[in-house]
Amino acid sequence: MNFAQFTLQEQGVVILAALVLFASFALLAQTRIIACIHAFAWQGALVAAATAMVALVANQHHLYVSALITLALKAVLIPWVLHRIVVKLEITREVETVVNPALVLLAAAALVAFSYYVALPVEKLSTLATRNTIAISMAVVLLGMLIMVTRRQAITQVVGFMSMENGLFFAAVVSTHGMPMVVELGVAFDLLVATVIFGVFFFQIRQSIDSLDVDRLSRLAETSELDEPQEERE
Amino acid sequence: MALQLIAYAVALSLLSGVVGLAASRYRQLLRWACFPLLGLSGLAAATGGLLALTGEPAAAQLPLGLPWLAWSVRVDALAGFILLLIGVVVFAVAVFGPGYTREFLHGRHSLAALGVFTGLFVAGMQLVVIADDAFMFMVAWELMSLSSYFLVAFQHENAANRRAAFLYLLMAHVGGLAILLGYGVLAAFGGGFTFEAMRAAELPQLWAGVAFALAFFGFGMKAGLVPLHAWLPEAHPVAPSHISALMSGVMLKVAIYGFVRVTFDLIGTVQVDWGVIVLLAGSLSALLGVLYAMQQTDIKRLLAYSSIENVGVIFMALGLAIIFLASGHPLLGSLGLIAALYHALNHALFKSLLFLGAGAVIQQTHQHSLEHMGGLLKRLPYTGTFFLIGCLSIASLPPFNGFASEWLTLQTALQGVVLDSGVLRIVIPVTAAMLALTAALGAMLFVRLYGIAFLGQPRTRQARQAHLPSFGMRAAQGLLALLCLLLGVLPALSIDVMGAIPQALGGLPEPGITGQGWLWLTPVSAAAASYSAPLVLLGLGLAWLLFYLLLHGRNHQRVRRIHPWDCGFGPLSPRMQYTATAFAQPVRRIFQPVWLLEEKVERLSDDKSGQLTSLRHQLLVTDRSWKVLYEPAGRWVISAARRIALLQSGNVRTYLSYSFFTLIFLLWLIS
Amino acid sequence: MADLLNLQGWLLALLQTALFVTAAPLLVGWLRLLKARLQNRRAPALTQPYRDLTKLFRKEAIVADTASPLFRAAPYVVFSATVVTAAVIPLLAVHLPTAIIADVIVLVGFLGLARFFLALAGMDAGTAFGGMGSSREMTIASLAEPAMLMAVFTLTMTAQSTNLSHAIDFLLAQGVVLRPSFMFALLALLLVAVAETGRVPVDNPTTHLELTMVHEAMILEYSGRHLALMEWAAQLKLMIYGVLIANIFLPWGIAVENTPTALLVGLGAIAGKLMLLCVVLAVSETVLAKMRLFRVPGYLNLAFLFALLGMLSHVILEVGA
Amino acid sequence: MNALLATLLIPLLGTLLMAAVPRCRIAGWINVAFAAATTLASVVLALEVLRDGPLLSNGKFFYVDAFNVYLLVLTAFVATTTAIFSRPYMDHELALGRVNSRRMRLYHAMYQGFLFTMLLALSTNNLGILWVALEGATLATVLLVSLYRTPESVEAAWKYFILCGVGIAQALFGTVLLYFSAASVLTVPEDGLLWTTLHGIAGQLDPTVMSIAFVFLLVGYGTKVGLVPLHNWLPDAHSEGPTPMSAVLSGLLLNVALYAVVRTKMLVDGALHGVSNTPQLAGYLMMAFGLLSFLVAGLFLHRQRDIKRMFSYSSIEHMGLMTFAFGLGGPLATFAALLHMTMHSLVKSAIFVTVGHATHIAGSQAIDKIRGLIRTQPTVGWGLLLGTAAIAGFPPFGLFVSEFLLLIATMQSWPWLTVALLSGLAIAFAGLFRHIHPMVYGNQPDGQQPVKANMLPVYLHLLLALWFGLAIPAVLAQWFDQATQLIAGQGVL
Repeated sequence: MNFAQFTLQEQGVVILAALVLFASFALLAQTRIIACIHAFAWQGALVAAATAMVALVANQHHLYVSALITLALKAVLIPWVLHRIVVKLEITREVETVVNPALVLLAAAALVAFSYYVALPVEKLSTLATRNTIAISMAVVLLGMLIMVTRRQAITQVVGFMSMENGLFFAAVVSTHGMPMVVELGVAFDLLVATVIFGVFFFQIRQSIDSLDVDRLSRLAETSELDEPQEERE
Repeated sequence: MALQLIAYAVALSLLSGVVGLAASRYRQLLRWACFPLLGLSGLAAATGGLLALTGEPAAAQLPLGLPWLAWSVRVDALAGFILLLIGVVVFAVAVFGPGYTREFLHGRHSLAALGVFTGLFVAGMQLVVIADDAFMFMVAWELMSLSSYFLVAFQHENAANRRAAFLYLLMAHVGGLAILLGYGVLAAFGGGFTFEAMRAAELPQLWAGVAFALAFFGFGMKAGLVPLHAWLPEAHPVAPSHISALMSGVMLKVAIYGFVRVTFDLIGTVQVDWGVIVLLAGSLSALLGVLYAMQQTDIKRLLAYSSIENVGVIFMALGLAIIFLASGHPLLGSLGLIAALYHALNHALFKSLLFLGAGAVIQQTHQHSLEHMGGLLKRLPYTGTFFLIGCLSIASLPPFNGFASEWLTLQTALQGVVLDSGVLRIVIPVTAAMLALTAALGAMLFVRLYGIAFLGQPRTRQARQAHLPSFGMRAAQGLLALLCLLLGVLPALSIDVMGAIPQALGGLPEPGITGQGWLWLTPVSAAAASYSAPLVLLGLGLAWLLFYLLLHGRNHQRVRRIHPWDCGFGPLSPRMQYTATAFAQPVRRIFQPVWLLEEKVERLSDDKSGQLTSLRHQLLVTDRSWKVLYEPAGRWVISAARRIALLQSGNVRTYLSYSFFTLIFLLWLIS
Repeated sequence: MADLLNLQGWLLALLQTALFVTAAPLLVGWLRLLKARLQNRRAPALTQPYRDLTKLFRKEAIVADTASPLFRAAPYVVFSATVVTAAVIPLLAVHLPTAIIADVIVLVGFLGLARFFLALAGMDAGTAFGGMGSSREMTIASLAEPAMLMAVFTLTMTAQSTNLSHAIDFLLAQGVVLRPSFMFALLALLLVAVAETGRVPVDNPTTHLELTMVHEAMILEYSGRHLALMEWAAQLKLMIYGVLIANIFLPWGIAVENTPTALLVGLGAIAGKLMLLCVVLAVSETVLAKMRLFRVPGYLNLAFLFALLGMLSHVILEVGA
Repeated sequence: MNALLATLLIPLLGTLLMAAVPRCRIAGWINVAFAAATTLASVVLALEVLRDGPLLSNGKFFYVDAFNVYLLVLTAFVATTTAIFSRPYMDHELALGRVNSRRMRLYHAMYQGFLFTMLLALSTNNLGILWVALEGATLATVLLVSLYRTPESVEAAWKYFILCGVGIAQALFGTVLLYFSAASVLTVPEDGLLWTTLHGIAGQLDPTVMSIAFVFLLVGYGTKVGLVPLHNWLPDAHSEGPTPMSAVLSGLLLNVALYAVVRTKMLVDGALHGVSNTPQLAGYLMMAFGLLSFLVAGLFLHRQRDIKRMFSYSSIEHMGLMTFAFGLGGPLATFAALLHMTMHSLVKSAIFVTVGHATHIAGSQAIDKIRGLIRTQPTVGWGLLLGTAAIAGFPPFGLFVSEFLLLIATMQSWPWLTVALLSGLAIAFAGLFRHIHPMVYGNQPDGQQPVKANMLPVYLHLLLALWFGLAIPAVLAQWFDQATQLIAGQGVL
């Protein structure tokens, strides 16, 4: 099927998919926390828009609800909470040192290619117009993980995690027109609770190590040299 | 009938264990309930075993085990024989126990642990022997290992004991797993866990070899074959002595039972190469066992090493049996088998006798080292006499039982001429010479043990103050000593009873060892070799009597007692006696590469005059197998653990990257 | 085992044993005589060993107060074990009932029993020398025993019997056959016999020098009849080895039938063989000096090597051919 | 059906009640009561299933068959016995001042909440809900891990949360793919997450999508199972949380995660059967992960200084063994794995209970500090020693039976892997006992006093393990066999 043969709405979904992916890149490239949170909010909004668009295309009414939940949760509530926390913990200006930005972006591009390679056989299967978005969503998930691996701030890690969630949700919506409602609600509930718990943790971590740098959470390791085998001789 | 008695035996030993639970509260219970029950169990096992040895095989099933496989039990002649052995030693130990454990009554030791695990240990050994499927066998086997481990750890306030217990359990576990895998091979080809199915299995040569190798490894580890023996000299000495007697005397035999059962019965068709391997491993164990024993000063450690030697001898005979069977001489194969099993029985008797004697000595002197004993024969005349009989038996001197079985083994070896392979015809006599060397060194070893510990002058105050042990303890030793003598003097009678065993193992022929009546042992034919222990004893007695009467008939029976000759230097002190270390010095020098020796001489001299005031000699004898086998393995594990620990770096991002890369890798893998 | 009820045979066996036991000191006397002659000394009378024994039997026995009852029992055990050993060796006649009650391995076992008690007795008094002697004796014996058994195995594999009478029968029936294996076995057995009977160069029966004693160190505390028994047992042992070597390697002359003539011939034959052997021993003792203790293992290894060569040549050269 | 609802609702109610009531003195008792009631309900449910066969609720939302019914009972039972232990233990902690009453409230509410999510995960028929429940289990326990608010506990909780969160997100992606492939086959795509439906059409599912989905699910749920190299959260979370939590995490959560993996494996096996060139793909992956976990965890045991950490590595080791067994497939191995799951839950939770008492006796979790337990308090010392012997696979305890069967099964199909298993078992065994020995044996240090210990749960569990080791009850054997038929396609009986 040729791209030009898609309906306009379908083309819109594809465009939105590209934008979601771009938002992931943006997240990856941001060095400042606040900017990161903003990029994340944008991504949430894009996912919500894509959901609404799919609802329109497929005429699936329950997807509107999903879109609404997503918008509320991912684009508004969670970024707002994170923002509040950042302000409260006074780390607005904290600059993250990403190991090597250029290298990370290159790796990210490679990941997108890899996702495509992996998802290639999957795409043949779907009859939906939006089938090749599976690769995109897989890429978003993997990029989310990449963010978590490369960022040292607890908050950016959470943002990475939420971005993964975005990818998942996007996959569910565009490839299968959404999961059964009860599952969607369950997932949303879990996400909400997770956000609250994340918030609790930021304060606990801050309290215990006086920073949100996860690299400093390394008391529990096995690498320290033991005072070698405590020989049992009397 | 036999099966019923054996069931009673198992039940009684379990009951003894259960009663033992209460012994932490009512401490006397251990002496007056646990041991009597154990003794009854021993009697029942011995009687049942004897009945099974002479009767028909009997089988039954228990409502335990896997859902699709109830525990099946079966007693045939072989099982009966081992049960007889277990029963006799357990009975002796039960008679010995009450007196021996008196010293624990007021200590902090948990008597409940002693009672419970002794009962379980005995029950485990009995169950191993009657098991007729792999699953039950393994359960009983590991029960035996585990409960004896707890007994080894009984006096756990000593760090060395804990170490020994750890090593023991570890090696028992590894050996147990190897045996299990051996059964796994058999079960895979036999289509079931029952021994019945395994017997029927047709194994390809390779897999038969694998099964044999696993069984040899596993049972050899339990039996203490060099170099898998490291646990034995550590674990046996640290258990209470009556337990050491059970471990050395009986548990090792159970391992040999397992080996015989798997090799001769379940695998069935043996191969010559296996026999050669077993023969060589046995020779190595025998020789190294006695050489290591020679350098020990701890009496129980010495005895433990000597168990390695004797297990080696048993395996030599088994190896010969395998060689003969595999090369088409079933009669000689049976002969080797009988020799091995007879030696197993004899070793069970004299080794437990010696361990009980050592227990009595240690109880009276509170010393473990030979260097701190001396002159005990005068103070413990009964123990001393019985111990001497044990020493004579284990040194394989006629007319005691150790000689009878070793003689049979040598006779088996001498039949190597019938083999077609010239190499084997050379190898077998050479191993026979090794056996002779072992026996001669064994005699030296026990001269050293007995001479240093029981003869001469007491070397310490404790040795001087030793008293008679309790009646039960003496009676137990007396019983075993009597049996040693009986089996030595009337070997034909006992071997006649054992004749049914080869028949039970896949229908091997009965060797005509006793074909000339009860007076004679004629392993092959009357012309080839004969030995009449009763007549020999008669001759010995007559000669003694004759000369005793001749010399004492006159009026000078009396002897004059004076101090021994002191070379004019004043009174001899006990410290001038030859020490155990010195006694073994020539052997140490001759066989130097065998041990890792660390000899230190510390000279202390007077500051002013520079004159030598005292000399300290320290000798550290280490088993070479440690350096070659065990320490590298331990080091490897430690260093691997250190390297692996790098995985757990503590950094959450690293952890995330593991997850990330695992995912990527797997996705790449499948697409 | 029909021979067992043969009264004549038993009488003969008893007689032979008695002869064996009583002749042992004579052999030693002969040896001493030869040695003295070879060393240009005046020789003691041939019967001197008997006189010594009688003297000792008459003397009071003194026992160290540190010794245990084993000390007093040991001489009897040692002596009776040696006597029983002597009883099973064919001296004059092959077909005796005693010969089948014990084969050559049992014989070695009996010598071992005697040695065991000898060594224990050495340690019983609690002196320094006794332990030293026991330690050395047991060391030497433990090295000699495998060599001896290996040599014996070579013979028994040829004769296919470990019973001495059967083996000798077999050899007699074969007539004169030159076997390389027998040559090596003979050499091995000679070396072992020297070591086991405590002769030069392994031990010196006449020495009482502290550092060199082996056998003498063990019986240092004995006196009177106990010492006599010990000495007699040692003499008996020398004779046992002599007879073993003589009758196995040169069995000719021994009585196959128990007739008086045959027995007389047998007596003459064994006396001649033993006298000859003694000459060899005396010459070697005169020529050689005693070795250091730690050269003994090398010496015994040589014996073992001979025995092994005997075995190898038996398997390779004789069976295959 | 009512029993099932009761089984689920009682703990849910418990959660709400405990969360609502502040400062409750008898919260510990209520906790026990709710857990016990749940056990009762689950037993009734089990009897129903025994009588009527697999139970599929209206709307196909719940499905209880032989595979999960015994896990339900086991979960409720272990939760009850752990609750019995937890009451005095947490009172002691309260007395020590390590927790306050607000945190006690959180603890008890989350205990019940955790129980609820576990039971939900086990009983649901919907793979989506399974995911939700498993995520819920993480959420319920993560705050308990940081209950003590020490830097270590916060760190452990954070790692637990992040790693399990990421893992579970991967699992969700797998679930989405599963749904995707089902939706393309089904006429009513809404049913595409129901296990019963999926299992029916497994043969028609697209093999490629299914294998990709399985990779995501395996990595995702495998994180929760504690498979190396995804295991890193596990020792941290186990060692820093309150001990009753470690007991249920080790004894139950890992099981449920493995249960999820096996359920999906059954689907993937169905999809790949006959069409793919590697029909055993799922099995191979599980075997590789299992074996790796088993070996690595065994080595880790040697370097432990914290007793709870040590036993959590032992849990990884055992989960590895089970994963390996499930991966091996075949009736014998599957039976062994099912039995091993049960036995490991019982024994490991018993060990953690004992460890809880031991740490109270010594006042520390450091292995160096725990000494001479048998002398100080024989019941605790022997409990620990026997528990360790049981977990190391000594008969007559039940773990021996499963290890026996597994080794035999491996010998039959992959003989050379037994070498790895054998050395792994030996290494793990040595690692455990080298640390256990000085702790239980020897003389007690000065001033070490016995504590008030409730060893009932321990001995109950060990007795059960003993019973199963000697003879598996017929009912259970029947279930195991049915489950084996379900998973491996062929029973052993």
